[in-house]
Amino acid sequence: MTTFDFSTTLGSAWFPTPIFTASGCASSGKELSQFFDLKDIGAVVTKSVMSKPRHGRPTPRMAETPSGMLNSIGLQGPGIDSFLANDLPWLIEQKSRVIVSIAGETVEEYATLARRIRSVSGISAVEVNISCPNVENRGLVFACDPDASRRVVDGVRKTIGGELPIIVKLSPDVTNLPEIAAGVVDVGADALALINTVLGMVINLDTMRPHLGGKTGGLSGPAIRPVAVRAIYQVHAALPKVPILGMGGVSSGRDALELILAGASGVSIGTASFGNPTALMQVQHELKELLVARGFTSLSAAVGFAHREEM
Amino acid sequence: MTTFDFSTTLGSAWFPTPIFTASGCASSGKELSQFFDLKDIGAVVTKSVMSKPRHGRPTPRMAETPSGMLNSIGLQGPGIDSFLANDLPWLIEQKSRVIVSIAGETVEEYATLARRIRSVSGISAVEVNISCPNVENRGLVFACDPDASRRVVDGVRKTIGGELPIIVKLSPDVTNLPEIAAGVVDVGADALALINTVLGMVINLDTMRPHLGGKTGGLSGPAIRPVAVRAIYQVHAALPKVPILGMGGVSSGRDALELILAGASGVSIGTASFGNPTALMQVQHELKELLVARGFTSLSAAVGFAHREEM
Amino acid sequence: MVKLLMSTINRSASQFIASVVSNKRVGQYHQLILQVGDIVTFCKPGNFIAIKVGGESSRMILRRAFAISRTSQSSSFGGTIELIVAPFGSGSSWLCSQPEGSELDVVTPLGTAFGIPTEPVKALLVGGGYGSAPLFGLAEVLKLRGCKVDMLLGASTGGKIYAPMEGKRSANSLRIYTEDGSMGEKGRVTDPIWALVQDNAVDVIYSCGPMPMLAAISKLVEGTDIVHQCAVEESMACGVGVCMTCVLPVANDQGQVSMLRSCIDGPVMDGSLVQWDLVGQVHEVHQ
Amino acid sequence: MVKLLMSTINRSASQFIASVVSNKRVGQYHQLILQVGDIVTFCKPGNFIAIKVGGESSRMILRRAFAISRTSQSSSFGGTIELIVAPFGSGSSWLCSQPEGSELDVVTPLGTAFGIPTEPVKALLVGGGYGSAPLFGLAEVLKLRGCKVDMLLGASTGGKIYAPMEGKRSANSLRIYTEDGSMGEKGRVTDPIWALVQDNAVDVIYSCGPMPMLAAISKLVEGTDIVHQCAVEESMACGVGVCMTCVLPVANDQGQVSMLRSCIDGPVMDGSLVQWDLVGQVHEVHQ
Ligand SMILES: Cc1cc2nc3c(=O)[nH]c(=O)nc-3n(C[C@H](O)[C@H](O)[C@H](O)COP(=O)(O)OP(=O)(O)OC[C@H]3O[C@@H](n4cnc5c(N)ncnc54)[C@H](O)[C@@H]3O)c2cc1C
Ligand SMILES: Cc1cc2nc3c(=O)[nH]c(=O)nc-3n(C[C@H](O)[C@H](O)[C@H](O)COP(=O)(O)OP(=O)(O)OC[C@H]3O[C@@H](n4cnc5c(N)ncnc54)[C@H](O)[C@@H]3O)c2cc1C
Ligand SMILES: Cc1cc2nc3c(=O)[nH]c(=O)nc-3n(C[C@H](O)[C@H](O)[C@H](O)COP(=O)(O)O)c2cc1C
Ligand SMILES: Cc1cc2nc3c(=O)[nH]c(=O)nc-3n(C[C@H](O)[C@H](O)[C@H](O)COP(=O)(O)O)c2cc1C
Ligand code: FES
Ligand code: FES
Repeated sequence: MTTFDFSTTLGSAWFPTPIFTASGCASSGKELSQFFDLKDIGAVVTKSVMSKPRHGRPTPRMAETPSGMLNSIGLQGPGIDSFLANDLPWLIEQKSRVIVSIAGETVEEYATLARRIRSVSGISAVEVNISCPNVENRGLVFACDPDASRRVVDGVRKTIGGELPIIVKLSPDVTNLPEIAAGVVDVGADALALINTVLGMVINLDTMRPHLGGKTGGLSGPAIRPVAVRAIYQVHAALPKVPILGMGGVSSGRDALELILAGASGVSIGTASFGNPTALMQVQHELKELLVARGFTSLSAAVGFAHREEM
Repeated sequence: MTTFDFSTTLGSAWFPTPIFTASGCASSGKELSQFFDLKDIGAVVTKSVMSKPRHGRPTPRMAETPSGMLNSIGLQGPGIDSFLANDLPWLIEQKSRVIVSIAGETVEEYATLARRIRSVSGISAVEVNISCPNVENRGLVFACDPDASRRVVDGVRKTIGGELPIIVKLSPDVTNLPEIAAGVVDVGADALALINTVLGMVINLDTMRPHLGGKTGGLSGPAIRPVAVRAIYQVHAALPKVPILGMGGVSSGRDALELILAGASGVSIGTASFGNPTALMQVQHELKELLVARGFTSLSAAVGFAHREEM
Repeated sequence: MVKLLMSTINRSASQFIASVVSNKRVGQYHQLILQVGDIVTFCKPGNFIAIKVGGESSRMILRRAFAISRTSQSSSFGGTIELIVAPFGSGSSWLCSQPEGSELDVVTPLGTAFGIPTEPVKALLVGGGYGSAPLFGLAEVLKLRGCKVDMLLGASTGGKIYAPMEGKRSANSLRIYTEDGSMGEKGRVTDPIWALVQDNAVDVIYSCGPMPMLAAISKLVEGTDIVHQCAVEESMACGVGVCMTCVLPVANDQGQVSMLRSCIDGPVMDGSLVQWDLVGQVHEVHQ
Repeated sequence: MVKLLMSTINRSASQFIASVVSNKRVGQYHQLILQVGDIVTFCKPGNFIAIKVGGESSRMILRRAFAISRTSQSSSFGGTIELIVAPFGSGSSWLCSQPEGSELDVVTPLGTAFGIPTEPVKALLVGGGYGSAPLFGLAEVLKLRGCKVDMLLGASTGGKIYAPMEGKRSANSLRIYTEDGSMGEKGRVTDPIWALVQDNAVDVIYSCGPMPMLAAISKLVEGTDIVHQCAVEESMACGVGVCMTCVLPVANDQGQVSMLRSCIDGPVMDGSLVQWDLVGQVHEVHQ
């Protein structure tokens, strides 16, 4: 009997399994720990933290859509101080591996956040969520602007030094995703997270206005999985050496396998946890079975397998 | 009892109802006429026709996805000569209103097609499908390139003269949709069609390669409805005077109403006809009931109603 | 009395398969009895259950939340809980169409429970529509503690009043209000509250129903000593505290407002702390 | 003989609700009988039915196609058709789980039918897996026309051979092949064909099954006078000719290849005209 190597790496960070939570879909981790042991998954990706506490967007903050949902949370959170004082130590105590997601409204805020976490131990990597409005440029989302994306990542890289792997999370709402990806890799991203939610809207037929308090929201769930697979495939084809943390509509092992074959080295589970609090355990278990059944001896052998040459 | 005015206009073209077929989802019209009378709907939008006959993409050409599907037909069709000789006369004989969709691989091909149809009678409008690869620019899709989009529409406008309304169909796969929209309106588009399919991919878990013959495909169906509503809302907000033919995941009257409140003056039904050949009749009937129930006396009063000021 | 700010998921919550023991139409609602085994001992009045809807290949990806109406231990089915479901949209309609014997994927008990007074007090229970569901289980508990239990139920029309025979026995009095006058008195369930407050007839109000009803009650008791425990109903994506969609602006003792999750810091909340005026408001201010 | 290039939807097609009269497991398949009323008179061997799957709030938006296996007129149910369904993915599994009395949204009859010879000929019917389903209905019709009907059925294993008792009576001979040898002879259903062709034992071959089987038969009869009518199975989004997903490269009499829709120009096609080597090939050439 051969043993199967399920481990994965994102830059210099090693994880025993490729299944992660998705930022903003596991709160600080405590709530899911009621259903399974956090150290049994690859890592907890924390919800994006900003430098100050934030109330977020007005309610309603969600709308269910066919095989998906829209959310407009608006990065509600306690801010970096409280995060470092309360949430992070708790996760470390659980022996969970932690990827800290950071978000900012200015290039400077990202760098400030990087400075706050660079010397904290127990962090495996930092995920830079650049799908935020840039207050210095008419609220244009950083991730939609190749130049602003580079500047954010450059700032984080320079502040954080060479130690902590930087995973940059990109938005699919762009004309040329490989171009943005190449730009941030150029200035020091070690890995890419693909994809953030797709911009959408639902009109409430009673009020006859946009349903969400924030008007538009981010579409997630199985509905967007084909978009995620395409994005991962495109970026892996353009940058085959850059590891990808894939996500978007994964709710079973077969879904995770699709993303891995397309080029993802790890898979985050977001919305699926809302409908099924044990989704991470289930996906992890099913994925392993599917890989073994296909004769793979390691996860890494399957990464990007859909790109192999015709024989 | 008041009468309800269900009619709509796109540029100078008038239609008795706002429900249309979607290009490529009703073939030449004949097949659906088995299930209902084509003159009872707003108009038939024909599948995009090119100057020469085309085989299209290799099979498999479709994959079902959660609440959606991917297609990669590759504009299979008989070419403009056969279209004008066979398909169009048949539709006119049925007393159907007809919107002819054209597609090309070069700016010149679009103009050539426009020249072929400009003097043909029985056409209500032309829909310019610019979601095609531009062979003169590394296969970059026209609709993803503001400059190429403008040049295509400019060429069509100049060739066709001022008579026939031009509806330009845009792709949602861009960073800045209102910018592209404004560009084509600037050079003579009378209306906009939103949205074409969203680029996606499915990996076949047996072959462990992209499932579609054409690798990537276009995502359509209910899964993309929130993206369509957002696109229509954004463009209507930016260009409130430009009529929009909305589409994307509409399969019931309530879905159509969402698009109309967001800013669509007409609604095309694509993928829904595959699952339900009488979808157009059903949507048309339900939409009317919903509008009447909400106290509207005309369709046009509901167009963009979700944008009204707070009272 | 009621411990707010639990800020962590109900410790007793678990995910399991529950089978439908019975499904009966009651007025415009469906009464569903689910077999939940020993979990029943953890289900307290005010807690809710989150149910996966639509079957195997459903396009509905989120669970639906329902208040636990009553619990019981029966000889034939072991622990069971009762739900009162209004067939509204596609999820609840699917649930109401599930025949006896169907299996449901559920997570329960979730959320906070109504705080039970340690002394016998005068309790007023106010329910709107299916909001009356959890009040009957609560009434039983209060009755056992020696409380005086008065109940007010309201709805737009008689078919939407849920007031089972057995349940009525747990209350000292029950008054029904309908907006169309088709059952009980014509009017709103909040109409008689002011007089009761004036008469010192109430120590604690327990309420469950539409948000405007809860807000109205909070307003009525403002400035009095009356404790108002209300079960709120915000739209929830996860029900277990991970998504932040279900938040409400709630003040703490120092008057500082935060956006609390109604799935884990609620659904039962202290009505005097909920900032009703700020619900759904844009307040992009930092704390 | 078989009229190809119909290029328009089956004139008899209509959309209606059919109820499930019975649903029985037969080996690894389910035999479903649907009540279709007078439509039954238009259903010919080779035609198919397109069924909406997954219920009200299904995430499956496309219909599933199934060959009509047999038709009958019963006194109690009126016109009924039989389908043989393999529970494969989520759509077919859902269908196989529908109990008696369920209502299905169907469109039928669709597609071309097997061409029936005007004279009594020697017919060989070849079925792979559930591909045998339409062959029994076809055998009855051929028998009535005085044809000699030989049947070859094959599958990977015995549980995937569908060969009902009554059906066997319509054939003069029946041979079964399984790859694992668990039923009939061990081998492929195409193995004996060459010998039959050499012996002049066949005028027409009717085939239904996996595409490689159909291609292999076409190759075997190449250059002979044998007519090969095969029912192809391409993945179909609409089933009524509007989407262009189900195309196959088919030559016309002049040898010009076009991409024909297997839902309206098929599923029954002339095997000698299908360009098997080009199926699934990139051939971005213009006509
Ligand atoms: C704590 C709590 C307790 C509840 N208790 C009951 C109960 O005892 N009986 C009962 O019939 N219903 C109850 N509900 C409402 C129930 O969860 C469903 O939202 C409702 O049945 C409508 O769902 P649907 O799928 O039929 O409607 P849809 O319109 O298809 O729902 C679409 C989405 O909107 C949400 N939504 C729609 N209406 C409401 C609403 N009124 N409140 C919150 N979310 C909504 C749904 O949860 C779903 O995510 C409760 C909700 C909450 C949060
Ligand atoms: C003309 C025709 C006749 C058919 N007759 C039968 C029959 O008699 N009995 C039977 O069991 N099945 C038959 N099929 C196959 C059937 O339509 C379904 O495709 C099959 O049951 C798998 O669907 P699913 O939902 O279970 O699988 P899924 O994997 O969930 O299907 C996903 C999608 O892929 C398509 N697909 C998957 N497998 C096939 C396949 N083998 N052929 C075509 N499309 C496929 C489905 O239609 C669907 O759109 C026929 C197909 C066609 C085109
Ligand atoms: C409620 C909700 C909150 C989210 N919050 C964040 C966030 O704070 N930071 C971030 O980078 N992504 C956030 N996301 C995006 C997810 O991490 C993920 O990229 C996306 O939802 C697609 O994956 P899924 O389909 O598995 O949910 C959020 C998504 C949801 C649904
Ligand atoms: C099979 C298929 C073929 C299509 N062909 C065309 C086409 O030829 N030209 C075009 O402009 N759009 C084409 N489209 C896009 C549709 O017209 C429509 O914009 C899109 O599918 C979204 O609408 P829906 O969700 O209602 O299908 C096609 C879509 C599908 C599914
Ligand atoms: S519903 Fe998800 S946090 Fe409350
Ligand atoms: S399945 Fe749509 S054209 Fe054949």
